[in-house]
Amino acid sequence: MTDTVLALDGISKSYGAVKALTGVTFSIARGEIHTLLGENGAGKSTTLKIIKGEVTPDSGTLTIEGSPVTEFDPANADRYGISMVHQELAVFENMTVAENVFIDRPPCRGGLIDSRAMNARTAELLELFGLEIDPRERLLHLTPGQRQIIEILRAINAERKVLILDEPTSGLNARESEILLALLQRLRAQGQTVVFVSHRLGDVLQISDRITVLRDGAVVETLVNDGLTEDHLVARMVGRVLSAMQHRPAAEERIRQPVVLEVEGLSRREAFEDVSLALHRGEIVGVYGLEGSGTSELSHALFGLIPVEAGTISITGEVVDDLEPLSMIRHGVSYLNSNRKDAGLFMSRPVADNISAPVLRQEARFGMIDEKKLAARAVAAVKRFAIRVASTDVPPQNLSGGNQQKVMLSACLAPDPSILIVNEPTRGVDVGAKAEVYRALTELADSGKSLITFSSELPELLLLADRIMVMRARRISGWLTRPAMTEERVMALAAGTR
Amino acid sequence: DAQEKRTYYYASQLQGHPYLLDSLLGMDYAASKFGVDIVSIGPQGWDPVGHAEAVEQAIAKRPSGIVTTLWEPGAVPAIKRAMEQGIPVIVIEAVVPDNGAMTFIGLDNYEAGVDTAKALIAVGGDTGKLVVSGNWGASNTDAKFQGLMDHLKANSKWELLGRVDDKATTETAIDAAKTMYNTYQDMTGIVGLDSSSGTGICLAAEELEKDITELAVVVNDREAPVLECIEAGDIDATVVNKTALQSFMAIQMLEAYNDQNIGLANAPISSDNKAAGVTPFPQYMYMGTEVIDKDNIQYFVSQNMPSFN
Amino acid sequence: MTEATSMAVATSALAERGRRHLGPLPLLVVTAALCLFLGLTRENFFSASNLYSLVYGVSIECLAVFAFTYVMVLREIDLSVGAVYALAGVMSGYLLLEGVPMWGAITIALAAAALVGLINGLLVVRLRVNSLMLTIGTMLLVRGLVGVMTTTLRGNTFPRPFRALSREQLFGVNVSIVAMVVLAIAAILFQQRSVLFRHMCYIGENLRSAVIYGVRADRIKVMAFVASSFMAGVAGIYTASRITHADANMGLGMEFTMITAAVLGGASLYGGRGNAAASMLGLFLIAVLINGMAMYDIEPVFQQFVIGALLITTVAADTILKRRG
Amino acid sequence: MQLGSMPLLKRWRLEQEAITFAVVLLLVILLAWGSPAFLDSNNLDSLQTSMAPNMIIAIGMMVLFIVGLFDLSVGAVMGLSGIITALVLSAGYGMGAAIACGLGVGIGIGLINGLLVAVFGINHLIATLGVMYMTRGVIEVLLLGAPLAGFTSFPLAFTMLGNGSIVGVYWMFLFALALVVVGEFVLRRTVLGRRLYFTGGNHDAARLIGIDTKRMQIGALVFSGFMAALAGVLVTARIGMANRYLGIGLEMNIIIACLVGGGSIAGGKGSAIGAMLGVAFISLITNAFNLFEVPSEWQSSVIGAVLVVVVAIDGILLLRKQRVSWQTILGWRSPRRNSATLPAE
Ligand SMILES: Nc1ncnc2c1ncn2[C@@H]1O[C@H](COP(=O)(O)OP(=O)(O)OP(=O)(O)O)[C@@H](O)[C@H]1O
Ligand SMILES: Nc1ncnc2c1ncn2[C@@H]1O[C@H](COP(=O)(O)OP(=O)(O)OP(=O)(O)O)[C@@H](O)[C@H]1O
Ligand SMILES: [Mg+2]
Ligand SMILES: [Mg+2]
Repeated sequence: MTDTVLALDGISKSYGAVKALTGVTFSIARGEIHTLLGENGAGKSTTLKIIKGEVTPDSGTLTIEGSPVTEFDPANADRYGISMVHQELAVFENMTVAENVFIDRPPCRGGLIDSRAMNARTAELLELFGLEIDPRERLLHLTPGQRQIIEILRAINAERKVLILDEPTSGLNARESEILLALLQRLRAQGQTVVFVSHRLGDVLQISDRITVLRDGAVVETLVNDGLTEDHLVARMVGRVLSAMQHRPAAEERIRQPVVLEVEGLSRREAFEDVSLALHRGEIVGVYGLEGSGTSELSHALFGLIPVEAGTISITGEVVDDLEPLSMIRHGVSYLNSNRKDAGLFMSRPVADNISAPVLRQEARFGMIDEKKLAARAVAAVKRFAIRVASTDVPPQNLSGGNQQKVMLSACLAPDPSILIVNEPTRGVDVGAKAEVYRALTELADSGKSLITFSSELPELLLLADRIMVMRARRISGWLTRPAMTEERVMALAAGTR
Repeated sequence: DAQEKRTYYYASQLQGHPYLLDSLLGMDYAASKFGVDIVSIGPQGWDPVGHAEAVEQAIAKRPSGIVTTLWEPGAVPAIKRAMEQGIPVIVIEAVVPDNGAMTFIGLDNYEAGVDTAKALIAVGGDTGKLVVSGNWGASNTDAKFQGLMDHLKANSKWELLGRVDDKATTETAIDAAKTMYNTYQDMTGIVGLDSSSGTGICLAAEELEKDITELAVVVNDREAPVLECIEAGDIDATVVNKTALQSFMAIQMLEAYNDQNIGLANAPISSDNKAAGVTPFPQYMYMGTEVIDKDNIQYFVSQNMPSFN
Repeated sequence: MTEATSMAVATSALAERGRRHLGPLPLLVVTAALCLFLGLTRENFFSASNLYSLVYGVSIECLAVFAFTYVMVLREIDLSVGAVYALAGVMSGYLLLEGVPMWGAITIALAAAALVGLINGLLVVRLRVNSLMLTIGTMLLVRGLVGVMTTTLRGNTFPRPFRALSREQLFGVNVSIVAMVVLAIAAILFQQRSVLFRHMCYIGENLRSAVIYGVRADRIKVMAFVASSFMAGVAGIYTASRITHADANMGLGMEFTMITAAVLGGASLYGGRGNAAASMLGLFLIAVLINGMAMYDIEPVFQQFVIGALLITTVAADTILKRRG
Repeated sequence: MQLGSMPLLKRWRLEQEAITFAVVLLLVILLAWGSPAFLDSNNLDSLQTSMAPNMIIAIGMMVLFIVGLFDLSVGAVMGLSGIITALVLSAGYGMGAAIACGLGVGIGIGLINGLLVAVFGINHLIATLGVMYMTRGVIEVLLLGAPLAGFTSFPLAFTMLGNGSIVGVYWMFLFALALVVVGEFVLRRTVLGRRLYFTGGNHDAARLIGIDTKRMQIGALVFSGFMAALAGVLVTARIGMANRYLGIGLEMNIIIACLVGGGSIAGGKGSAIGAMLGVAFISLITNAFNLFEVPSEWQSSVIGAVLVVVVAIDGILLLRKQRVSWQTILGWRSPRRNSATLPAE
């Protein structure tokens, strides 16, 4: 494949003090799936944004179809035939699914939008992912996972020369990502050029033709994908070999530990029914369910974010009478939201303020804030999770997606909770940091904290959880305990096969 | 139907404006005297659209007559419409040309300005340095100012130092007056042209603990604080419109027009006024002004005013 | 990330703060420049009496803008301030003329004002209604009540003892000025250090996040609305005592003055930002401008043109400076 | 492929408008039943002529709401354009020239607003408020020393613009209705309309997908300026003379109308039909005051109360749709608007 679609040559970009990219050089061949790989903040998104024309590089040249790009603005996408799925959701809540899919060039008859055709086409696209959504439904009624898919469909539907996907699978569950990967391979077969970013090395190895590894804003090298292993990739990404994570020692004795959180017959119409579970001291319970199984509602309900219609939650024996976030926090519960764009961060406030948000009251004396303490706290967190940030006064909106996630996790851990409700803890986090996060979570458990982890990444759950609760059709479809915990059995329970 | 009670509509905006309360008083008086019903409709505050709607929709009630005001011409089409349908309309208080109404009964603002000038000369002599407070851009203030200055130029050596804008709101008026005192240290006379000016001028002096009894202070209208300040001697005189009279006369004229026993409609201007398209009303009826000062103040304070309903 | 970089983190933090805390500086510069200009060109501008009149005139509205600003920080807005201001003022006068003893009348009036705020707040948090639309409603509603009272009062003057209130002095200056200074200082401290203000910013920036981190969003919002109405009420009563009679036009269009001042002071319609002290400065700037134009005897009808122009230029300057920083 | 059934109102995105429509209908029934004068031709004409200009302005304002802006200068623009038209006419120029000048004023001021907001990034409230003051200033300066109302000799053709009617329906009103229809059509069926919604719905996202959001904002502000000017010309034609007080305080009524009509200052929401219904609501309330002879001092209370109730009902309905229990809505326990799956407000 020597037919080059676009080439970057010595592209550099810095934001104030931060050098996002330094002399990035690589090229993308027609009809290949080319993956950008790198740690959080390595410069993947920035590179993609430059290709699409959203970001203007400080130096270097970008050549598309042999002609160098002179001015950079979002309209380039149209001009040069590029479509992109952004790492952060870019959807329109008040518009229908169809309208979100057909943002540019809706089907027209006589200069007028032909909504019938539009809805029909959208329905077809939705079927690709087996989504039973009415194209005329407004997006605000959809779940984050569903929104992510809509955005992917938008990009695919544009049928542009180059298709860019920045961590498209981060919001998807296993089944959905499988579908997406298959779809991409099918598109490649039709000659579509794809630029792909993901932290899921398995996926990367499965579909990529070539892989360009970035580290600290520079290209390490571009690899051709045959006989590569995850270790190869990790070694190049991180510059060192990571020791593989180990399961925590077997969990029998933990079951004998006292129960800290007990849920009985929790129900909410159209969300989940009759959910009961007992969380032991020092235990990690994983919860898994496909889109629509009610898991996200359950996580919200457990933290008192949405009212329930039946059932009780009791913590260390006493029933929590008012299910509100505040009272849950008072009971030592802390919550990590699944979608950082929606809630969990203050995008334009300093990282320091974000990390200290939950502990402001504790850290204060007579209601007065002690900035130094907070700064110290922030710096510690930045070190702990290797957050790539110029200073603790940079707002998250200037951080890479993965680093935003790390900031959010730090905030969630700040109050030193005894019970954690964790949603998608490593969404968009790179392998290195992932290990960090896993270590942090297991350490918490070892030190006697208890965790309920909601994740759509099965391997993650299998690694972390002592027990896994599987949901299907808004009900508990079964419990699995190590060693009986395997990918197959979880999926079986989740999808209801057998 | 001459027997049954006639109903008149007072359709206007600024129904709640204290300045027009006397006008309403005059109407109550007329109602009691002539045994007619008078219905007030229209917005409480400034609302030209609402004003026009009030007049137009009063027509739909088929009244024996309509009284309205014209601070701005928005209601002119409505007036013409009513007249076309044989409903007599009288404009009071403020007017615009070519309004199509039977007549205007009210104040000639220019003349009121002239009267104000006369009052100023009466209390302050024919020479001095003058500052004027008003609601600039409002037609009545501008007209009064014209009359004031024309007369002063012609008959005195008063010179104008400057003008301050009080927006016809008391809070603003006080601060505007304070600015005036602080800026024009050497003035010897003050004139206030809208209903809030006097209050502002007097209260500002009070706040600055400035003794203005020496200055010649002549204002317009009869807000309660102004009357107090005249009693206290801070304000020398105020020139007031006979608002109660204008509304009373509006009703009286309408009655005279509608009541065959009085027969104003058929005053022998022509053999048949209607057919000839003759308006049996004087074109304008000006109330002229009265001057309130220490000597007659007690007859104007609202506590001593009668009420009729 | 290495030790070195984490050191860098700590140090460059300070620099970053400095850049963000440009704050009300542009406004301060503009105001100072205007004052200087007037002082140099008009001999009476810097006269004690004129400056005092300016400050005193502003001080009353400052009471109201104080809490109003914090409502904006919460990403809400309270357009009913002007009406509540009038309500409290006219109502206290009304009750006095009904024979209610003075402090009783004032208490009732303030309670009424606070009640409006409570209603605003509760409806906003309980029914999640848009505060702009809601407070337009309450504004009209309250205006109506004011109208009813002014109509029955027929513009009569209030009893002397009530009118004496606004003449009360403390440390040789009017009480409202003392109150303004106290509030300004309080505001600065409050914004600098207090947990509550930080929480307000969180709410304004992202309500959902705030709640996840245990901020009592609803309670704080209700409090803010009550405070806004209450302070407006205080200012209203003070003004009523000052203007000595029931004036239907009281506080008309005040809500726009408030928003303008707050935005001049760096508040955002989209919440998360705001500085009550700077809002007060904004009010002062407008007052100085009007004062100056009177001193220059500028054609009165042309003055609002100038105000509009200044409004835009000040905010423009601010916007552009911020973009640089 | 076959789409499942979906409630009409939801499919057409007119849920909120439907509430307003219900209220308007209620008012009409109340009036027709309560006052014989309601169906009197004078009253119907009055309703038409007072609604028409406000509808025209409201359409412009609603488009601004859709892109996430609003314009406080509409009243002033209306006034100035009317005066300019009158001045040009009385200066002896033709009707076409006069109207062109009047509309030009609106476009010009709209453009200024647009540049201030989109290019200089000045907060739209401040920008349009400032422009309102400035425009009012210009009006006063233009008419300095001029009589309250002059220029009363307009050509008949011009005055007919505001007074002409066929079978009891004013041209002005028909024109406004036509604009509503066209507006609704453009908003729903054209790419331009879509882009307006995108711009207001999620500004950053719209920029990312290559919509020129600056152009959209400027365009919308110019449009609202133009519509305000159009209304100004028509009203001047109707009154038959220049009016320096034209449109004072109108912006508030228009904004109320748009909010009642389902617009949202948050952007991305609203419809021309909603604008029409909102205006109808305001006019009918006023009509009720006049026909039922409600004492003026109570009027604004009534409007306020109605507004509050409508807002409250709207909020409650939304909460119920999200299955928030009654005791949560009314009781002391606060609803959790932060819930991530509940549709964002
Ligand atoms: N708008 C911005 N302002 C300042 N710095 C920025 C901005 N956007 C990105 N950066 C910095 O540029 C660097 C590269 O960011 P980028 O988003 O490309 O990383 P990434 O490879 O996409 O990471 P992730 O895997 O977490 O998405 C990061 O250090 C980030 O902090
Ligand atoms: N905003 C909403 N309004 C009404 N019903 C909703 C809403 N969001 C979700 N639901 C219903 O709740 C059920 C479960 O929601 P959801 O799809 O989020 O579960 P989930 O499996 O946790 O999704 P994900 O895998 O994306 O986290 C869905 O079937 C959906 O019908
Ligand atoms: Mg990225
Ligand atoms: Mg979900």
